[in-house]
Amino acid sequence: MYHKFDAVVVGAGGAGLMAALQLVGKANIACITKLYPSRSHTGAAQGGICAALGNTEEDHWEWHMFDTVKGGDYLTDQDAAEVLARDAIERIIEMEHMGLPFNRTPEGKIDQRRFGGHTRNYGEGPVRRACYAADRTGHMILQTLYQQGIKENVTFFNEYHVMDLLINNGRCVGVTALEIKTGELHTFHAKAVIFATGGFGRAWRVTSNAHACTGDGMAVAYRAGIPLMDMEMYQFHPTGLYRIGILLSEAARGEGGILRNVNGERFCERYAPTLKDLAPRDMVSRFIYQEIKEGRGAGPNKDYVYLHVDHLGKEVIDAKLPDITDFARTYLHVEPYKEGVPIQPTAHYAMGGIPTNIDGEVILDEKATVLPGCYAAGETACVSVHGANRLGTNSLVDLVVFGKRAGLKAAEYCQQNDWESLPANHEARSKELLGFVNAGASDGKRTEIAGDIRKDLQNSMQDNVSIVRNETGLTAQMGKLQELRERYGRLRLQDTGTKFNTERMEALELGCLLECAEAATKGALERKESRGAQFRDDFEKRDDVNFLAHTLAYRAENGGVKELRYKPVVITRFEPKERKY
Amino acid sequence: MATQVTVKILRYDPEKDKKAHFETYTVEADPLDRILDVLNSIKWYQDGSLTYRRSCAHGVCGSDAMRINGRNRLACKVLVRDVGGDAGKKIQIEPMLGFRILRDLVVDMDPFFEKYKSIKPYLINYEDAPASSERYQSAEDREIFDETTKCILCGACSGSCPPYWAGPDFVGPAAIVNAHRFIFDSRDQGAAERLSILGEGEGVFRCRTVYNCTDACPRNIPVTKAIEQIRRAMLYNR
Amino acid sequence: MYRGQSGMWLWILHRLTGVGILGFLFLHIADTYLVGFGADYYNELLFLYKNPPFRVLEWVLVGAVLYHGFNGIRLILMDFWDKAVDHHKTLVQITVVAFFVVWLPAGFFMLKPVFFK
Amino acid sequence: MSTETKTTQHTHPDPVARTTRRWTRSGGRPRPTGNFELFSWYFFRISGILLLFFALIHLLIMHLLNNVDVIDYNFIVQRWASPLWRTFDIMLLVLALTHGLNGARVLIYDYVHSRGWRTFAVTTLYVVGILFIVLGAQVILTFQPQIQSVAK
Ligand SMILES: Cc1cc2nc3c(=O)[nH]c(=O)nc-3n(C[C@H](O)[C@H](O)[C@H](O)COP(=O)(O)OP(=O)(O)OC[C@H]3O[C@@H](n4cnc5c(N)ncnc54)[C@H](O)[C@@H]3O)c2cc1C
Ligand code: HEM
Ligand code: SF4
Ligand code: F3S
Ligand code: FES
Repeated sequence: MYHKFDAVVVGAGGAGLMAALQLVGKANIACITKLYPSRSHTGAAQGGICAALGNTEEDHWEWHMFDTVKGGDYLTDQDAAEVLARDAIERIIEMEHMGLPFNRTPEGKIDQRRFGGHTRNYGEGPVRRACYAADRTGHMILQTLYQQGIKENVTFFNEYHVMDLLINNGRCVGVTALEIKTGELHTFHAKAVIFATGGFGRAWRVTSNAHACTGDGMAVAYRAGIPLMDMEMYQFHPTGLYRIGILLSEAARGEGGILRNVNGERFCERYAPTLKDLAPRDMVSRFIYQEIKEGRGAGPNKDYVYLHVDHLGKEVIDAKLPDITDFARTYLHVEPYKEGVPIQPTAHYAMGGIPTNIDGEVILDEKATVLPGCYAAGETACVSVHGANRLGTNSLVDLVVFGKRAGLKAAEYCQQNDWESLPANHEARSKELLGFVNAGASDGKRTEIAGDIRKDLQNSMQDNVSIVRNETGLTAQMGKLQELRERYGRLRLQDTGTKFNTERMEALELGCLLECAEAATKGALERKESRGAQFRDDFEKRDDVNFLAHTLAYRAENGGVKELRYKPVVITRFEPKERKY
Repeated sequence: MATQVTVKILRYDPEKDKKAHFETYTVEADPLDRILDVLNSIKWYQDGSLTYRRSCAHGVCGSDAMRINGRNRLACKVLVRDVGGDAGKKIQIEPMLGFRILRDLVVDMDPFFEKYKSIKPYLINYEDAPASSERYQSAEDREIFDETTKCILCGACSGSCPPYWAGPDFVGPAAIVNAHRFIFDSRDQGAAERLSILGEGEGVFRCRTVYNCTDACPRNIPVTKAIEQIRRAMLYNR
Repeated sequence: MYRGQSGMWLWILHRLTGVGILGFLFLHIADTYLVGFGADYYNELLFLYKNPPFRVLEWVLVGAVLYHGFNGIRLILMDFWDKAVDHHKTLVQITVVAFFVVWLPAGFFMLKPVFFK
Repeated sequence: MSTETKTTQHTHPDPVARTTRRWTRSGGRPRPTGNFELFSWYFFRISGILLLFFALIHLLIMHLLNNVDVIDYNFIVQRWASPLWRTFDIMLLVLALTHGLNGARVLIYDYVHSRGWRTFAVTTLYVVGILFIVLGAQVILTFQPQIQSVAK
């Protein structure tokens, strides 16, 4: 079926909804999402969204900008970080006006709390910068934005899976999508397309990400010839529930929670004397890794440490951390009032993604050439404000700040530009892909099971491309991914139905995961330094001479990474320094 | 510590079946596995055609509300050992009542969301917001509607409510919970509009205080209490 | 089938007893109407009510009214007392206990003349 | 301990009272909705409480203290000799019927969905209801004991 809209937003998480709202009244818009909007993973975000409001103590956006740059280990583009820190304040106020129920201070202002890596006066000590709504900040943002979408009558295409990005004459002209309920293929002809499809945490075994976080937007863009930037920069959050990876927010530590090893020692003190447990995530994850490696982990396999909140008292726990403690009870049958919760680092956030400039326009190369009509925002995009490591609460800010900017820019583009026609055979690539997957049902030689491929992918990524990496592991992983890609070519399919065929959706998603994993691994292999989330035990030092640059990965026509290029980092205010906390 | 777990699932494929029927599977599972993990392992390794919704896998997105052993639950919030699956008890899984079945455990959520929209689930305030600051709200005023902001629109409450099964028109507890979230927000001025919508025949007065909704809510929202508060607000404000 | 908890079963009973009592009420109005036609008609009809099975049914009717009434009070409490909703389980227990405490002794007194005469 | 613990939140004892006061203050008071459903719901509660009183006393007297062994035409005659009992019974009749009919109406709304059938059912209900109220009231109000029975 054919649809024509001025602008199409792909994804209805925080970024997608914020972008869509900017287009209301200016363009005829559709928001396409493979889940109902309220199911997007933004709803899982717990801890907070930061802005230098200074409601509870002195704070300035410059401090926020500095923390963002330093937290990102100076790979952060500083023009973008400045936009983020400045705009954050307005965006928070704007969302409050939309009805977001933030927690309040005794004077009735938005309450703020501490979060990892956010400091006073350029690194002197922790500052209260994270605005929050109990420990369901992301949930409230998602709800509030969705509610505004309803109010403004945004057209939603719920449970439509976007498969392909259409480009004609150097302009982006739309997308194709599969309607899950009917199995029908739809073409959305548009002047502007905004990608906001979230992350790809499902490439790892232990992850805080939803099953739906499979990097679809990244893969679709990548296949259409757009490079992926800094994919090796993948964040592991220190506190995932042991074994299953469900996140226990940093808010737990922001409120005073403490990490202890098997001997009951508060080990973060040793590594980061100033910020202790509130050091940035990449570091705390490495501290944990180190403790476990040196035999101070707990449990039969000595492979986890404890997060303690018991000393905070019932009231604080109930008022500020109810969800988090509920997770511990439900999934591990542990009582946080009384005991430490077993935790282990968990795959959490993609700093990298579809490269954009500070207006959310997708760029194609190291010279920042714009692809007209194509935008990206949120976790799927890489502006890059997070550099090599994102600070807690900075993602939600990223969503609303750059979601808004992308939306506004797209609105402007729609008003100023005419229609470009669809390319000939615009459904060909999608049909080919669908044909390939569907053939798995009839072709007797197709015997590979998606579950096995996914499991192998996740295990090998966990082993080779996680907190500590090296040449051997990464090279092995490249080989593994090659093998998995071949096996994917022999994928079996059992479900021959057309209606609500979720086995087919999962097969498509697995394909996307493979693309993302490969770009990430290749980037990590070639980045011969340690910076933020990329820690190489064979190159333990940061190398600003050779690698103060963003990786751009291009895809080869028939799969695999064709080439890597490097794009210089934008530095305005803060010269790179060693990162100590 | 994996054990054998037996699950009985109500299957329905609109392209093949005239009627829904049960199918039984035996899977290897850990007592600490979620029911969702069990479904996944059936789908991934035994029967790829098994259909259900899921996303977050930890009870915050509301995708996988279904009837587990006769009660509406999120599959990702029930562990095998919570329902005795590791002790040899058979686990029975069915789609929610009160919704049209699209396929297997997947039900049509569109009417549910339409009802949600009908109560104007967004802040209504006719005055201009302050130019560069938030609207103030005391911590006590914020606390009043705290519980109902937790709703993830999973539908477990509505799908457990006898008047909701009975009538296709009743807005259902989920919509009411979300109305409560705004009606009792001190920043909102749309209470009148929402109360008059909810005061009609298909609104709060269809609720017969059955309490299934409160038992079913995976977010522990006191749903019935919210409904009662709205009814009283209506009564005292005529 | 939905395996609802206590509230659902109490509601089903409330509905059944409500309708049951209404049905009986219609009957009762009709028979009382006979009073207007004179003593013979009425007393003849009463003979029917004097059957032992009818006496047991009478006890069931009393039970229905008692249950419906007590449960009604519980519902009214839930409606008008905010805290009552938090104590749903306790209220259910009290209702059920109160009902039996009244109904069983009532049965004893009502049926004693029938069976121990 | 950190200062955060001080921001303990006080839950107001009655959120409804608290918020309705706010509406009154801000003038954003809900419009009267003239709704029948609210009235019906409220009527259930009021009539229910009254019925508890009337029905239980009725049951106590007619089925427990006395019983069908004792009750006959004469019993009724004696009882309705007092206007007080006539009033009592008329109250019971009207309350129980209106309450019960209201309940039956709810049932119809739950289980009869087609517009036509619903109208039909509700109309029938009202007609039968009024008929029975009239019948019942007529007996209670116009009852005149017949001499020969008293003499018997
Ligand atoms: C457990 C957890 C806690 C977090 N806590 C915090 C926090 O406290 N503070 C913070 O700042 N950040 C936090 N984050 C990070 C942050 O929540 C995410 O990065 C952010 O929500 C991503 O938002 P998004 O809008 O980019 O994508 P998402 O919210 O993931 O939305 C993606 C959307 O794209 C749609 N989509 C995807 N693929 C397709 C397709 N093929 N076709 C159509 N639609 C598609 C989906 O349906 C969905 O609507 C947390 C993350 C996790 C996992
Ligand atoms: C003894 C005192 C009584 C009390 C306290 C009482 C109370 C109530 C209440 C509070 C309701 C409303 C239930 C709801 O809204 O969910 C109700 C419903 C009802 N009552 Fe009564 N009632 C009493 C007697 C009667 C009598 C005598 C009859 C019969 C004539 C009756 C018939 C009904 C019916 C049919 C319903 C509707 C049930 C439903 O919708 O599920 N009640 N009662
Ligand atoms: S109130 Fe509870 S059960 Fe109902 S939709 Fe919301 S979260 Fe689900
Ligand atoms: S189950 Fe239904 S009847 Fe009312 S109390 Fe809950 S909405
Ligand atoms: S999968 Fe999100 S609630 Fe269960």
